[in-house]
Amino acid sequence: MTEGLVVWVMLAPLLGAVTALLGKLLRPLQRPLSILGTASLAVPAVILTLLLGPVMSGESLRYALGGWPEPYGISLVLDGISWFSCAITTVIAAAVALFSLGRRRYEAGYFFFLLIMVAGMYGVALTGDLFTLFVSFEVVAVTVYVLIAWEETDTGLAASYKYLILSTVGILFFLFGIFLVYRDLGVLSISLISRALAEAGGVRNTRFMHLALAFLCGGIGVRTAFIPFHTWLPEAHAYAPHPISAMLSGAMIKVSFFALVRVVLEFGGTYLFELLMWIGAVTALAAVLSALAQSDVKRLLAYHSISQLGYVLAVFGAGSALALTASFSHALNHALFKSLLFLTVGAAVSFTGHRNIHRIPPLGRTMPLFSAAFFAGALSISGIPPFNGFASKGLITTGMEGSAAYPLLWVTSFLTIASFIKLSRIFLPGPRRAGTTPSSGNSNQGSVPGILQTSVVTVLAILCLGTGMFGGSMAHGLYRIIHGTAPDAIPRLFSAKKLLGVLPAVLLGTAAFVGVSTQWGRQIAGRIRRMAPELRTVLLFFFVGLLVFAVVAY
Amino acid sequence: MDVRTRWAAVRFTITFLSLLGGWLLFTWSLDVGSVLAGIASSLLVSALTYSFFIDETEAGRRAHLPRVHVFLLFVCLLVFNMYVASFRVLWKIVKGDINPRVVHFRTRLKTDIARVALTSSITLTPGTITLDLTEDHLIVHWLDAQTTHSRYAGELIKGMYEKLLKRVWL
Amino acid sequence: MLVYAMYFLVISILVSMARVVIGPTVADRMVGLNLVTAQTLALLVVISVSKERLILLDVALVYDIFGFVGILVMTRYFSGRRGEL
Amino acid sequence: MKSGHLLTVLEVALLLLTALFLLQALQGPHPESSDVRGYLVENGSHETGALNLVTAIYLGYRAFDTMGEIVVLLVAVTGVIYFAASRERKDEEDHDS
Amino acid sequence: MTWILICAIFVVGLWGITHQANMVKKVMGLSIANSAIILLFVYYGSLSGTTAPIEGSGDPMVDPLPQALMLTAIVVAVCVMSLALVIVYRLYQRFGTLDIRGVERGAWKLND
Amino acid sequence: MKKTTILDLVSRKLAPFMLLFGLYLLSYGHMSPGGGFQGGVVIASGVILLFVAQGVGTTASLFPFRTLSLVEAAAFLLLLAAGLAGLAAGAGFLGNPMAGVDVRAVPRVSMILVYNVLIGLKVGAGISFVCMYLFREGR
Amino acid sequence: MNVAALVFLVLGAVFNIMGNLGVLIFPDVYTRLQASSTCSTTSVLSFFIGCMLIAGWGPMTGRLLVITIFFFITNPIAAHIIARFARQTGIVPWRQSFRKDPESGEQDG
Amino acid sequence: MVEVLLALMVVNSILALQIRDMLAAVLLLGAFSLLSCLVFFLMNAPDVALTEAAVGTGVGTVVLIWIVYKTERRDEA
Repeated sequence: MTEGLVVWVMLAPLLGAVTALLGKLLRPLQRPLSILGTASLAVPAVILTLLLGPVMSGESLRYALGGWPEPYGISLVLDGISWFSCAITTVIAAAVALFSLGRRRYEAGYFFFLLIMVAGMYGVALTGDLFTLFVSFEVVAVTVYVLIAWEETDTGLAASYKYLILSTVGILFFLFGIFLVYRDLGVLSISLISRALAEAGGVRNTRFMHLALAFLCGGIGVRTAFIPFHTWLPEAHAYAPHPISAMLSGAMIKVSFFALVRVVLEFGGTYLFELLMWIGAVTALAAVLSALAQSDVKRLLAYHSISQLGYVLAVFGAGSALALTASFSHALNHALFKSLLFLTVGAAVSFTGHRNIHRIPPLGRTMPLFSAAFFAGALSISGIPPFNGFASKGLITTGMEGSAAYPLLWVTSFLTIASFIKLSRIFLPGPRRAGTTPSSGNSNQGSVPGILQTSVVTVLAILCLGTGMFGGSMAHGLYRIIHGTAPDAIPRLFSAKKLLGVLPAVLLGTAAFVGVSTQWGRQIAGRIRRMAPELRTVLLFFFVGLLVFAVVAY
Repeated sequence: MDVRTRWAAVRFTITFLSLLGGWLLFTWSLDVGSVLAGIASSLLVSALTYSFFIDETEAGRRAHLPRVHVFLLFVCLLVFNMYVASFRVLWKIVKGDINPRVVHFRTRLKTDIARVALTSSITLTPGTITLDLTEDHLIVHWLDAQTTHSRYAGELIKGMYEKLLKRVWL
Repeated sequence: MLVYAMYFLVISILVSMARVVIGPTVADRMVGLNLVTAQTLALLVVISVSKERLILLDVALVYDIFGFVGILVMTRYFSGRRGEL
Repeated sequence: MKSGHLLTVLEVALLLLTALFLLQALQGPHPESSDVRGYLVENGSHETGALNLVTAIYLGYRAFDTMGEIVVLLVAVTGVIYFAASRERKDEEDHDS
Repeated sequence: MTWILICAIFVVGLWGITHQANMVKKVMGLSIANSAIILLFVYYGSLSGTTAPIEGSGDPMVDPLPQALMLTAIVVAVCVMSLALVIVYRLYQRFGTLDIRGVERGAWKLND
Repeated sequence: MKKTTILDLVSRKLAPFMLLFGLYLLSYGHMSPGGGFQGGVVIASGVILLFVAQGVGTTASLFPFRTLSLVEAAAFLLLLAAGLAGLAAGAGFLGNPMAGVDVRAVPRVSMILVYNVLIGLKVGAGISFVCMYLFREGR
Repeated sequence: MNVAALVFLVLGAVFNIMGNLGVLIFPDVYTRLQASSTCSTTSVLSFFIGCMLIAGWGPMTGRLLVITIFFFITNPIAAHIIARFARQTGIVPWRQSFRKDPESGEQDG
Repeated sequence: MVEVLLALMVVNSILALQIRDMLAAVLLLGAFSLLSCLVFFLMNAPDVALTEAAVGTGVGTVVLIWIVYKTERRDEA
C-alpha cells in the first residue's frame, strides 16, 4: 500500500497544474483555481511525511507503473536520496508558490508552468529509469525556458535562449550516453544497470561504459551548473523573475545534483570522485571571485549559487559516508538560505526598481522584517553560528579532512563573507521610504511586499535558524535517511575550536572586502565583470568539460 | 424544413457518403468494428466540415456529382494522353529543342471543380503548366509553343478535355 | 524485379537531389524537392509491395500529405515578396 | 578578428576530438540479443493486446514516458501561445492604463 | 560506415550550433543533431532483425524498444524547437537582429 | 488576399479526407504504424491546409481557438483520468484496467485505443491551435 | 501479369530517367517544372500500376488506389503552386530567342 | 543503400547550415527530414518514419517558415 502512495507525489502537482490551466481558460475563476492548484503541493508533503518512516529504516520503495515489472516497464523508486530531493523540492516549491501567490501580477498560466516544473522535478528525483530521467529533465527544462523569460525583458529572453541551446546540447549527449548503455547492457533501468555493471566488474572493466558515464555526467552537468558547464547560470538566475530565481537556485540545480549523485553512485563511478572534488573546489573559488566582482545584486547571488554548489560537489567527491551526509546537508541548507536570499533581494529589487548594488538605497527601516530575514540568510551563507551554514560547513570540514582541495574551500568561505558584507549594504538601516515611488517608468516598481510574502520569508528565516541550531540532530537524521542506518559518530557541532575558527574567516573576509573596495580592487572587479562569455565560448566550455570527463577514465 | 436546411442535409449526406467511401476503400475490410469506426469518424468529420466541403452558394446537383461513365472516360483519356505526351517531352529532352512561351486563353467551363480539373489535366499532360487561374482566365506555360495566338493555343492545349469535362460537370 | 526498381529509385533520388543542392533559386530547389518527394513515394510503395506488408503503405500516404503541405506553406507565405532573392 | 579565428580553430579542434570519442564508442561490438528484447518480441503483443510492438511499448510498458512527452507538448503549446500573444497583451495593457 | 556517417551528421549539427551566428541556424543545428541521435538508435535497433516490429510476418523483427524511445525523443525535440523559435522571434522584435552576437551585446549591458 | 481558385477548391475537397485519415491513423494505431501522435499531427495538417488556403479567419470560425484549447486541456485531463482508472482497477497508474478482466466483449487492447484517441485529440487540437495562432495575422 | 508489371516498371524507369535528365539540363524553373511534373508523374504512376499488378486484387489495391488518387490530385497542384510562386517572385521565363512577344509581356500576377 | 542516403543527408545538412537564404535553408532542412524519414523506413521503423515525416516535414517546417516569415529571409552573418 505504501508503494502506491509514491505515484501520487508526482500526480498531485500535475493535477494541480491542469487545474491552473483550466483557470487560465475560465477567466473569472482564475484566482481560486490557481490557489487550488497550489494547494495540491500539500499532497506530496503529506505523503513524504508518511513515508519518512520506511525510508529511515533503509527500505527503498519501488512502484512499478502500469504493473509492468522492472526491466520491461518503468519503476518509481523512493529511497533515501530521492526522498531527500523530493523533500527539498516540496519545501522550496511551497515557499515559492506562496510567495508568488502574494503578488497579483502572476496569473494562472504562471502557476501552471510552476507546478509542471515541480512535477518534473519529482520525476527527476523519483524515476528509476534512464530514459524517464531524460523525459523528466526535458519537462523541467521546457518549463524553465518559459519561466526564465516570463517577464519578457530583453535579458530574460536572451538568458532563456542561452540556457535552451546549452541544455539541449547537453541533453543530446545525455541521449548518446543512454544509447551506449542500451547497446552494451540492454537495459535502461538504473538498478539493473548497476547490477549488470557489478557483474562485469565495474565501470572501468567495460570498454564503453565510462564513456557513457562521461556523457551522462556532461548532460546532467549542464543542469547542475558546475564549472565548466556553469556559464548559463548567472544570466538565467539573475534575469528570471525573483520567485523563479529562488526556485532555480534552491531546488532545480539541487535536484539535478541528486540525479548526478544517483547516476555516479549506481554506475560505480568512484574514479570520478577525485575529479568531482577538484571541479567542486575550483568551482567554489572561481565563482566566488566572480561574485565578489559583481555589482548587480541578483547576479552576485547567482554566482554564489554556483560557488555553494561547488562546496556540495567537492564534499561529495570526498567519497566517505559522512562526506555524503555533509554534501546533502549543505545542499538542503543552501536551498533554504539561497531561496530566502533571492526572495528578499528580489523584493528589494522590485521595490526600488534598481538592480545595482550602489543604486539601491538602504532599506533597513522600510522593510524591517525582510531585512532581518535577509541577514539571517546572509549569516547562514557566511557560515556564522548558530545559522545553518555553520552547521553544514562544519560537517564539510570534517568530511574533507586532509584533502588537498580543502584550502580552496577555506579561501572561498572568507571571500563569501566579504561579498556578503558588500551586499548587506542594501538592507542596512537608512531613511524610511514611501511605499510607492513612481520615479522611472518601470511598472513593477514600488510594490510593497504583502502579508503572505512576509510570512513566507519569515518562515524560511526561522527554518534557517532552526536547522542551524539543531544541526547535530539534523545531520543524524540525514545520515539515517541516506544510508538507512544510524551513524557511528557525528562530530560535535558547536565545539569551541570550530566556533573560534569562524573568527579568522570573518576577519579575513572583512579584510578582503576592504581590499575590494580600494581603487585597485575595483579595477580588477570591473575587469572580471566584463568577462561575460559569449554563447560560442560557452559551448566550447561545454565540450572541454565533456572531454575532461571522457579522458579521466583512461 | 426550409430550403437551406434541406440543402444542408443534402450536403451533409454527400460529405458523409464520400468520406465513408474513402474509408472503406482505404481499410478494405467489412469488419463490424472497422465499419463502425468508419461511420463514427465520417460522421464526426462531416459534421465539422460539410459546410465547406460543398460550398453553400454552389447550387445544382451537376456541379458536384459527376457523371461517372463520362468521368471514367475522361480519366482514361487523360492517362493515355499523359503517356503519349510524356513520350513527346522525352523526345524533346533528348533533342533539346524547346521553345517555351507563356500563353493566355479562356475556358468555357462554368463550375469551379471542372475548371480545376481542367487546369490539373493541363498541368499533367503535354509540355504545359498552368501558371494561374483567375475566374475563367488561364495562363499557361507551354514548353513547345506552336502558336502564340490566344484562341488557337487554347484549342490546341485544351483539346478534348474541355468538351468531356463539360459533359461531366457542366 | 522490385529489388531492381528499389535500387533504381534510390539512385534516381540521388540524382534529383542534385537539383535541390545546386538550384540557383528557391523555386528550383522546390522543383527538385517535389521530384524527390514523388520518387520517394514510389520507393516507399515499391518497398511495401515487395515486402507484402499492407501496413507500411500508411507511411507513403502520410509522406505524400506532408510533402504537399510543406511545399504549400513554403510558397504561400513568400509569394508576395519580390526583390528578396 | 584575430580572436575570432582562434576561436574557430579551437572549435574545430574540440569538435573533431569529440567526434573521435563518439566514433571510438560507435565502433564497439554489437551484442546480438538481450533478454528484454526477447521478452518484448515474445510476449509484448500478447500482454498488451496491440499487434504493433512499438505501440505496445509506447503506450503499454512505457506509457509513463508517453505521458511525460504529452506534458512537454502541452507546456510547449502553452508557452508558444504565451510568447506569440504577448504583443497583444502589451497593447491591451497600454489601452487600459 | 553507417556509424561514421551518422556521427558526421551529429558533428555537423554540433558545428552548426557552435559556429553559426544566426539564431535560427543554431536551432536548425539542434534539429539536425537530434536527427542524428535518432538515426543512431533506430539503426542500432534495425541490426537485430529484418522486418518491422508489427505482428504478421514470420521473419525476425527489429528491436522495438529504441523505436518507442525515439518517438518520445522526436516529439520532445520538436517542442523544444518551436519554443526556441518563439523565443528567437521575441528577441528579434527586441533587438532587430538575428545575430547572436548583436543580441548578446545588447542584452548583457551590465547596468553599472 | 487573393484567393486562388485551385487551392481554394482543392483544400475544400482534400481537408476532410485528411482529417479522416488522421482519425484512421489514431484508431488503428495498435495494429499498424501510427498512433495518437501521428494521427493528431495529420489532423492538424488538415487544418493547416485549410487555413493556408482559406485564411485563418474562415478556419477559425470552424475551429475556434477557444474550443481548441478547451479540447486540448480536456483531453489531457481525460488522459490523466484514464491513467487513474488503471490505478483504481489495481493495475497501477497508466495500467490496463482490462488486464484482469479479460472478457471477450472488451478486448485487452481497448485501453491503448482509448489512450490513442485521447492523445490524438490533444495533439491535433494543440498543434492546429499553435499553427493557426502563429499565422493569425498572415496574408 | 508479371510481364505487364515488368513493362510498366520499365516504362516508369525510362520516364524517370528522362525526367531527372530534364530537371538537370533544362535552362529555367518553368521548363524544369515541365520535365518534373509530366515525366515524374507518369513514371510514378507507372510504378504504381506495376505495383498494383504485382500485388494483385486485395486490400493492398485499395490502399494503393487511394495513394494514387491522392498523388494525382496533389502533384499537379504542387507543380502549379511552384510555378505560381516562381512567377510571383519575378522569375522571367527563359526564351530561346529574344524576340519580343506581346502575349508573354506581363509577368506580374 | 542506406549509406548513400546518409551521405546525401550529410551534404544536405551542411548546405542547410551554410546557405544564406533562410527559405532555402528551411527547404533543405525539409529535404533532410524527408530523407531521414526514408532512411527510417529502410531501417524497418515505420512508426519512427511516420513521426519524422509528420514532425520534421510538417510541424517543423511550418514553424520554421513562420519564423523566417516574421523575421528576415537573408542571413547576414
